[in-house]
Amino acid sequence: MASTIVTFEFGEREVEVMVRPMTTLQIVLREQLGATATKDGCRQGGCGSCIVLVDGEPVMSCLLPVEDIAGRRVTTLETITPAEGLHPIQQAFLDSYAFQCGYCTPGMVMTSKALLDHHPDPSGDDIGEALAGNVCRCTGYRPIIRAIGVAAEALRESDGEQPR
Amino acid sequence: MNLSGSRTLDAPREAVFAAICDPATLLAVIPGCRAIERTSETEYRGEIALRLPGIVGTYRTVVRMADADPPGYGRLEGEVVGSLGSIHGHASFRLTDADGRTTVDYDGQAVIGGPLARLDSRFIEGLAGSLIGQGLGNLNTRLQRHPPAGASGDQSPTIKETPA
Amino acid sequence: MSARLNVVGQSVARSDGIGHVTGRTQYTTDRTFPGMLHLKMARSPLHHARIKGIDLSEAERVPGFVRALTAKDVPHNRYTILGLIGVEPEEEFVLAEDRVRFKGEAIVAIVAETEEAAFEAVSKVRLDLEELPAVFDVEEALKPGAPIVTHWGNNTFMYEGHPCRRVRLGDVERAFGQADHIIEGVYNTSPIEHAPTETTGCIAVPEANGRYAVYTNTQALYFSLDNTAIILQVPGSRLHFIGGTVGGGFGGKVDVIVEPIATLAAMKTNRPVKFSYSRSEEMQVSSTRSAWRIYLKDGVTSDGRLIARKVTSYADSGAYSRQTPYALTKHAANAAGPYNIPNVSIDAYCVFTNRPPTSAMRGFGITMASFALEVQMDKIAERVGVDPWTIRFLNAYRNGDMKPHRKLAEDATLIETMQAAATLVGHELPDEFKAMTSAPRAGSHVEGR
Amino acid sequence: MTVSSYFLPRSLPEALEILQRHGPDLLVMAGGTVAMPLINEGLSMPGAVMGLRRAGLDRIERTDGALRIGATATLTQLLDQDAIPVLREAARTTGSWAIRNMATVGGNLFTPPPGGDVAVALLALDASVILAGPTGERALPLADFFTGFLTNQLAPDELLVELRVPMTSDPAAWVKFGRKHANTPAVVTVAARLRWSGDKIADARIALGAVGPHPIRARQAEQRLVGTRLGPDAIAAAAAVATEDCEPFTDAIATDWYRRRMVAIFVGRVLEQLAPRAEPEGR
Repeated sequence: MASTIVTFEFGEREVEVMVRPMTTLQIVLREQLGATATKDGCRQGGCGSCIVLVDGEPVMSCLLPVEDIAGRRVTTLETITPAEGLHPIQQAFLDSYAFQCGYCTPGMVMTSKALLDHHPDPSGDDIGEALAGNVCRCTGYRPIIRAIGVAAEALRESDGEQPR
Repeated sequence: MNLSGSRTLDAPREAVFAAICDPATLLAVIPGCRAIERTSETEYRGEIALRLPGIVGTYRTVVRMADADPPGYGRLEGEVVGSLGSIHGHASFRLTDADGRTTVDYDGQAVIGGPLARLDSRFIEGLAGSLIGQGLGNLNTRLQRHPPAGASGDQSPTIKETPA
Repeated sequence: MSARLNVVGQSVARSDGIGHVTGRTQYTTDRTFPGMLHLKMARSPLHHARIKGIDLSEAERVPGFVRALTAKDVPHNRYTILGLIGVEPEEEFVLAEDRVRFKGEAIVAIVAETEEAAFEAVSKVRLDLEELPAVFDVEEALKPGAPIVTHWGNNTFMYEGHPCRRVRLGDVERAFGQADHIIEGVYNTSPIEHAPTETTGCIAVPEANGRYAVYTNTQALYFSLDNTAIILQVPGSRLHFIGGTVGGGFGGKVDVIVEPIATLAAMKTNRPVKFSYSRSEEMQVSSTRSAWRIYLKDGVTSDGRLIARKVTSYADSGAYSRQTPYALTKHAANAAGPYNIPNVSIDAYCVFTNRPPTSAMRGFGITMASFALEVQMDKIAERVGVDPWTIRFLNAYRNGDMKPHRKLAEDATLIETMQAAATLVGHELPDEFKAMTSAPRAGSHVEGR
Repeated sequence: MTVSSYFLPRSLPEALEILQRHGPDLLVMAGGTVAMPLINEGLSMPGAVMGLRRAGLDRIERTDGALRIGATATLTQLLDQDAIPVLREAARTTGSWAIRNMATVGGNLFTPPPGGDVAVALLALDASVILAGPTGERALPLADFFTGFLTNQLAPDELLVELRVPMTSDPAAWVKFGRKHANTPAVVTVAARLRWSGDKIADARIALGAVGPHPIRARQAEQRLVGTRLGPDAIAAAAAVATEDCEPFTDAIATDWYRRRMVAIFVGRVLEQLAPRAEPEGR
């Protein structure tokens, strides 16, 4: 069981991790980098609570061996959270009460981030389709959809000056 | 798990019964069979490699002909053990003459243990049915191609064969 | 109400909001501890079986295997969760002894250095099981000759010596004879899995002072602590339960399932032990809402007054009690609905089958009765030829009405709630219903009208 | 078993060489959406795994009258191509965004029903599979690739490397019916493609998913359509006979009883989309 060293960009910094073969990005983030915003809900690709962005695209980190993404850029809820204050998407989720237990929230925010990066002015259908892989079992989706609308507006008004 | 089915093969009963007792034939027709050994008059030990979507593995099998009334009836008992668990079971088969051809009716019960038991029984039953169907299809092809010389079956006490 | 309200009617920021949107909220398994071991469970592949043997020899040889726990390792292995409130008998096993009663029942706990090693060792536990006939339907389970699930000889929870909770008011049979309409119905509901996004789990950590810190996502912290103390036969003071952050529960995390065995493993190994359900365990093994079957027979006058209601209901508790005997008692007290009915007979059975145990879920015992009762009320309205509002206003509880279980209705609000609902949906009620209130009827709280 | 080796070949020859070396005990994985859930649950415990994500098998290109889809092209790539719109639709209704970014077109052939929706569309399009082995490549009609539930024609020393779809101007249509609008396993999926000769159908393909051991052709229904003008009677007859073409199963999504009835409904709806009064979806 030879471990290998994998290097990837974690937000703005480069990280180097030593992993046993087939260790998932989810496990690396949570157990090696202490980045536990990425959640562990099913390890089946079914709940979306582990969604992170790899080169800007949402993926299920529970299904992704970290070796597969060597050299690529990983964006998580930690890496988009500013040192002070909140990212506009986070602020919108907070203001819209777009969570109850909070367990799905990191995945919801990351999917929202990818969506708004691709579609600054998404329709309701766009939002619904984008969120199809994110399960919320408590709140229901209305406040979350509302939050994404609020965030989209805030991001458009700030005209791209917000942290990406 | 219960399995039953029926299939008509293009050979007389004696030839079918002999083929079912012949290690060389079994090796050739059982899907994924890598080795088979006749360890006594009634016992066979073998190794089957299965390459399924997401699951690969090698399974050790031991099968005993618990009761036989050639060329019309046989009862098999045995087990299949591998990294994913075990299947213990028994099956009886009946060979009926159909104008020189042979109808095989089989009926078996098995208890599944280990991780395999956690899979939806539809998967195990579907797969087992699929493999039996494939095996009987292979057997039929082989019977059409190489009709066995004698009807008494292979009398050699212990032979071991591995695939070329 | 003249004082200024600071919270009611205001939007108040949630204290956990920032943590949730930044991902800094710490859930149970977001923690990790040096030397932490992983516990996985070898479970029954059969719905009902006698355990003839357990062979751990191959499992023990898996690299990373630390130890296995079986029933004999558990100090007080047979328990019942509601024992804390006096419910008897103790009937569930932390780890199965001679028999398994549902598919997925825990038999052997494997503790290993890594999750992978634990999974592999679990796969190598050899169980010698003799399959027994199983029963999956509540009424089948009550027939003579049905496979017996419990250890006391029948398949019902016994309430003071009776196989069901019984509620009697008036004389339903006589009232059926006087009714203009008899309306019957049978209502079935399915089990529902809570499916919390965070699976059930805990981490038990030995502390330097001889206590055990147990980080858990239970919805019932002290309930779990007390049951764990009983199961492990240790004073509660040796257990330090830390919880409160739950990634979804809905009633699914009130059973005491992971904490006792994880804590025992921590005691036996003197290392932190994590036991967190996989998603398939959560879906297949954790308790669900019970399936119910409810038979209703109602006697109604031609002007729409309910004069008799007979309820026969069955809750499928699954293989063990968990919270279902309690749910059934709540159910029996409410099974006639929020209506003033002078003659009521209720027989409510808590039935054991070979399905996974069932337990708490949002309004358990009541929700399913409400479903049955309100569909039945619509049926009655249709038969009598009045609208669904009328049938409910005519029969609604008022203060001072006698409930079937001999409590006087207090703080009744059904009439006012329906009036408000009618306003909200723009339904114009007749004047007599607009004027109706929950104030006591003249000469109320006597049986009959 | 803890995975002891994870191979990430950078080319097809390298991948084939690893496969020869490790034989049938090597688990081959592309997007990971089938294998990883099993591994994460301890249901699959391979000793050695080969991941194909970096093997260079993910191109989609249009050549020689065919769309050549690399086996590890993702469903997102399939959604982004515009050569064959019905494949876009099949990709769009499969999984969720993050899953489509990972799941591969080739992997979709190995997804047990009620999954494998894209394969249903490929079947209706007369796609071929290209299998590469130690002695070279062979092509096989997709219809012949499946041999049973979870079993197929792939030899132990072969890899699926490409799906080849003939370009056609035949109108084609697609419907997936699930319990939810998106990210849902199928109750039934139906893909159909018709070749017209004047105002009559000269040839028909109807493929069904989630109602058999693998994606299947509704051959009797196809036969019933040939020579008709696809009027209401022909559609009804084909929809009715399609229920005899399928072998539905019961699972948590639907019963076999319900699936069989939905086959009739949705074969009918797909054919209505293709009926002459509607704008043909000709490509």
